[in-house]
Amino acid sequence: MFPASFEYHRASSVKEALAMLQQYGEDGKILAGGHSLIPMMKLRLAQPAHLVDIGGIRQLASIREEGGKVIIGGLVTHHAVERSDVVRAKLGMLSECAAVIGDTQVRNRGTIGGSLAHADPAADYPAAVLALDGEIKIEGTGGSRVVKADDFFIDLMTTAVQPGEVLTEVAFAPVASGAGFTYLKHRQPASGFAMVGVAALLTLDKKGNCDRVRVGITGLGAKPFRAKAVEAALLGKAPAPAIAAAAAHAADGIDPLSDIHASADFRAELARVYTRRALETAAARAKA
Amino acid sequence: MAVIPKFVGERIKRREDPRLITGTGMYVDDVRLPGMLSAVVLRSPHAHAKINSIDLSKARALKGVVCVLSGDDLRDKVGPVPCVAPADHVPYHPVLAQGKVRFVGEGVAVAVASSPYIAQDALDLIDVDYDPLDAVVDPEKALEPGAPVLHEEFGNNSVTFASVPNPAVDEAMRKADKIIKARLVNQRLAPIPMEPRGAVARWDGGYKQLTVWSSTQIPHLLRSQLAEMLKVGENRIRVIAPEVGGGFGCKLNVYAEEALVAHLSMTLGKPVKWIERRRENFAGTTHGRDQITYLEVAALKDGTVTAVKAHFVCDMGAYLQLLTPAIPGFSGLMMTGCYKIPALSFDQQMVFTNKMSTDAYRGAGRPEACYIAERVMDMVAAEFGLDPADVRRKNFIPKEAFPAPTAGGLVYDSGDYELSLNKALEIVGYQKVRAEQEAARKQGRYIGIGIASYVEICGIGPSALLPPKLKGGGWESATIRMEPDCKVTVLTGVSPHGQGQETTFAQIVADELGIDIDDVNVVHGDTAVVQYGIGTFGSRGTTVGGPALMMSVGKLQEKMKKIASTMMEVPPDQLIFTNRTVALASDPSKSIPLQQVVDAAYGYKQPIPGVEPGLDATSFYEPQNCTFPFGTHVAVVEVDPETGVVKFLRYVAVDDCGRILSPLLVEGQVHGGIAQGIAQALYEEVVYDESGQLLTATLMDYAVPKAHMLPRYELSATVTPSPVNVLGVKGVGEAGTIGSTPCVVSAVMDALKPFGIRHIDMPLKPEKVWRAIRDAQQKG
Amino acid sequence: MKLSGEQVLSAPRERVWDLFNNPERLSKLIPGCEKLDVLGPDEYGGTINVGVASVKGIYSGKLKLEDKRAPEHYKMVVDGKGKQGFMRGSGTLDLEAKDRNLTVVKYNGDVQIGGPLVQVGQRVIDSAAKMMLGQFFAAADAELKAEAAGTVARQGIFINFWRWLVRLLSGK
Amino acid sequence: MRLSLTINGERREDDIDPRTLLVHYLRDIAGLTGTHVGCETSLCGACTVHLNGHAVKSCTVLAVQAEGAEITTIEGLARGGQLHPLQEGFWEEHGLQCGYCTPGMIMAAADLLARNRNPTETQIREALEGNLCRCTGYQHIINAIQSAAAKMRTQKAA
Repeated sequence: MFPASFEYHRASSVKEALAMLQQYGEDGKILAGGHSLIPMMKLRLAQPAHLVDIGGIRQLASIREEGGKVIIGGLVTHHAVERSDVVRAKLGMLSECAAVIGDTQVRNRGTIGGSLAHADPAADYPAAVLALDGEIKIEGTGGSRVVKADDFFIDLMTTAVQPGEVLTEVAFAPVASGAGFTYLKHRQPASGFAMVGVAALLTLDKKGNCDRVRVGITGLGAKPFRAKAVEAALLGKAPAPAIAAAAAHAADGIDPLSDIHASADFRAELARVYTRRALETAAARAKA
Repeated sequence: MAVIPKFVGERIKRREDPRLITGTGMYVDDVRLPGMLSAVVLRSPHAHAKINSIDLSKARALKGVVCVLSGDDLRDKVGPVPCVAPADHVPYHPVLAQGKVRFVGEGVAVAVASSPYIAQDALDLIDVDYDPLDAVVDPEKALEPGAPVLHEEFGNNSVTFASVPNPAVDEAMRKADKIIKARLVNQRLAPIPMEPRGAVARWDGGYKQLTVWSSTQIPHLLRSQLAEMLKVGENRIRVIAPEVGGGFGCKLNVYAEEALVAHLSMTLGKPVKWIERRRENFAGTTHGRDQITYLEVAALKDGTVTAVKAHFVCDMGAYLQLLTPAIPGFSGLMMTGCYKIPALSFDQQMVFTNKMSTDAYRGAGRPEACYIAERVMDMVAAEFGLDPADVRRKNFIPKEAFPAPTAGGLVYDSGDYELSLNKALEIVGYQKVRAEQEAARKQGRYIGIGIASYVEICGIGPSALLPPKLKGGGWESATIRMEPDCKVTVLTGVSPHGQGQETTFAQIVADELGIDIDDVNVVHGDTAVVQYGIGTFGSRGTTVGGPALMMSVGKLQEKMKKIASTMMEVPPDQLIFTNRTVALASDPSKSIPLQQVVDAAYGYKQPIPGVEPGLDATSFYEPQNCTFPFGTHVAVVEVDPETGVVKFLRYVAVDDCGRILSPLLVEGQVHGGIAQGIAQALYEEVVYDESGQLLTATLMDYAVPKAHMLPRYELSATVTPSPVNVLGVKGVGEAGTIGSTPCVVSAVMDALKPFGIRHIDMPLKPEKVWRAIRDAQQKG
Repeated sequence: MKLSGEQVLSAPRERVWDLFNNPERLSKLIPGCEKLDVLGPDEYGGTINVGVASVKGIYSGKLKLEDKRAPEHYKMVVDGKGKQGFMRGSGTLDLEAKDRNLTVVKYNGDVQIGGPLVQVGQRVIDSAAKMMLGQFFAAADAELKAEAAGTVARQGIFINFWRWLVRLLSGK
Repeated sequence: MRLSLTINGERREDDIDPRTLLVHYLRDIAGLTGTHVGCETSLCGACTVHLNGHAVKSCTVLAVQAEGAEITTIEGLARGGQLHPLQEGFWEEHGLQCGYCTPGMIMAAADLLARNRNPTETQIREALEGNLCRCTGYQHIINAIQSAAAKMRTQKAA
């Protein structure tokens, strides 16, 4: 409940933040909304010597449209994503997902950049960002690079963001009109984190067959992933008969997490059931 | 002049609320004293280990640190944490571990500093060299030969073995149509009041006066125990229970930290505060339940239960807290529930394990008993293909039988169990819901209807029921004081922490004295102000504290009538109190203002023969029996067979807590109780791993239910006054918890009936339900 | 916590055995290992700085090798502690020659983790352990390959190793 | 380090240790003890305050992060001696027992009513995901919020 001492630095720009991170090296940590880091600091499981607060960098806190894409700054809160008209209109699943992260207070404070960079295996956003083919912009002293969501999550709480780098924004192509989507989660009863969360998005061709399927799953394994076997099994087929068989592949090749709330078996089963249900909802919402 | 209304029985807004809704109530962490220091306790990460050495030097050297102590520094300075309940083996329980730790979270050292941040920094600098030992967490394994022994001096892990034999049970078993056997588990729960524990101590050396603010349910009992632990006279200790943020039994105790801060303040000469953090609360505040019951039930084909025999294994944890070994007794005694089961026998094996101690938790022994009784009724119904409601009716103690002696040796005061069952079934529309259930099953939906009829034991109680070593019995005290300005002060020995007696008692006094509720101030929780009292637990606040207050009110009325009688020249027994006057009962227009009577008592200008000056009265009320509230809860749930998730469709509760003084407050008590009972049925469980690590150490892993996890409760009541006390009240603090747990389990099992599933141990988490269905399908 | 599995390393069994018995080389492969001192025959004392994401801590402890049968088997007994918790346990390591240049390492262990770390991190501790094991074997494989190629193992391995792993896993 | 902010309409400046959590700053330095601490893991919501108009858990915000911010605590909710409709609702509907979760519960409810004037029971239950109450079983809290919402709608309309 009482964090250990640290030195606090307020960065007013990404450039300044990067310079600070370079200066403090391994001892420096970025503080955005703080909803991943501060809890660990309170328990003294994290004891960074230097905190670089990027919370005041205004340009990271906006949602804009540019080059046909919706770009969400790393400091945009879950609440702002949930309520954004642009996101609702063009990335409905993301706002649906943002609305069920944590609780009201967490959504008012937690940020998309913080959530993705922390990559908690049970976080909600990663499933949606994977299903929406998000592109994550990372800046370092050597310049910036863009990493596709598929390549972003590397292992347990390990992402493509390197020490000394800052996740600055996430860009998405708008969801095709007529696409059906949903984010469905089974809440861990105590923490509210996803025991399993499934983001499903599909579009139908003129014949009513699936011509694009994206399924992102969180909570099941050490890292969020795209259920490519499910996608492949559904592609080109009419949803109604194919979904059940496709969803059976939801946990293929994954070593599921296991804890006091759900064994690996049960998590895998939940993933299959929720994938089927999410795809059924998505299919029902999709327009041919 | 406006007529003052009656208050008892009305939906009164609580008098404690204005301060609580504006953030101005004072909880223990809100106590601020000049020069106050913060204490933080270092706790064992091991479930069982020998302490080789503790190096405090670096911690002591840190700037801002005032004092760092370990258990060895306190030998012979602070007495052991007390257990007053009888047991064969009562281990020495030091306030900080000495030589060995026996559970994760046991206090090992304490650091005192100018702020809790610095005290925590100091803890990080303490180096403890442990030699880990094998731990035992399963109480049944703890009894096996070769199990690690917690307290070597006893040679094994048995705390005590108690047996209540009855030859009639064997006879009934021989004659039974069927003997149903079962193993039932009441899992370990954590009480989790939203305010963790905490204590502040201030030693005034000049006055030789120790003041301890503690988040406790029992300020006077705590004072008595602190006096013994610290070797300070009780007349030198003042315990204040300020605003207490929930207790649920876990603050009906005396903890190491309360004595520790007192000792620190006495040695340092400054006020010292310790506030429990939630992880400490999970690891180091008493847990509840944790009983395994092996049952044998003798039943006849028509559903009659003729005998129950039980063997209990009760997990006490590593040490014995204040009442630890006394709790399971209630489970045995109340095991026959609302039923006229003629023969009962049981034995209880209580066991040490490398876990936190168990002790009272909302219901304390009775939820376990009710769970057993209600599972028995459902199992009998399932066994003979009978309707579970009919099986209950068949076995109920009939209303003519009260006062009803039970197989457990108690005498139930009053009741009408069938009335409450019928009312609950009527509200839920039992036949209609059964039809819906049938229709739903045809569509592959699994709806279940659960019934639980409970009776519990409240208003504890006659002093003989409480352990002999407890200083203080089962009585309660009250003082009433009519102040010179005609305002009334009530000092009650109970120590409410959410129950609302500041309101209920004001209602009673206002009505009895014919004054406004705003003229009454109810004071509690300060041993320097209030006469010795017992405290709030066992649904006794109004049930025992109320009659005590009525006794004092009566004494005060008698005195005031005597005074008024001389002033009005009418016999005292013809006077009543109404509308701030003392009036003639036969003609209330003939009256004198109450203030005149009060003036006469205080001014005493004209001495009244046989009447002393002043206006106050103190009483100590010893109840002749406990009270036995009862009721029936009915839940309708739907189980998702693919995920095992249980969803509520309806929740109906018909409770009978005797006469209802404050309907709104009674509803609140029932709601909260139901929520905690549902939590046991579906969500909560304290989990230790095999090595004794606590895996539910935060609210991230221990599922205290949130608003969306609970149903809307449909409440109703029957009123069967208790003949035990003058108010006719029975108590309601625990009733909801006791009825709801078996009710929900019953509903889920009813939903799973098509799968042939008869029982799953609590909590009925989705995975367990899913697994049971899967296993049943694979078998079938 | 039970940990078992197998990994294939690209070197003959004897070389793997040598590597697994060389504290200096081993210290560079263990994620976050800051030092590994020889305390006696087959007994080492060391310090590691490990963790996941922001949760990092320094743990010190002892490591003992028992039941050694070169070049195929040993039992490892570990006992370490840090401010965030402790770890005790043992495990066996069996090396099987798959072919001339490939060795299968089978490991089987039972580890007890306690303290604050497990109180808040129980849901991810298994995964964290598996991840670190993965890191260890990936580093061991790299070391063995480097040895075969005659190059010197990298220094400052922990940071470099992360980068390498990132590239490996992101397929670049 | 220097911190300046506005609490319940009053500007303050204090020198604080950067590691001070906002809740400890409010309670121990600003002396506003109505905001409570109930857990260590940002879960129970007893410490809920408004930061620039939005409900946040003050145990998971460093005081330094609130530089320049407007904070409202339970002590600042009643205006001119007049209880806020939510405070009245909790009182009238018996929405509290021990009172420990109440300030946070009220502040969270205020956030809800600011964005949804007429929430359904289900919406209220979901909106309270971040606030635990152990005493009431929530039903009277829900009644209290609904009653306050109705009162606030009439007040606005008037």
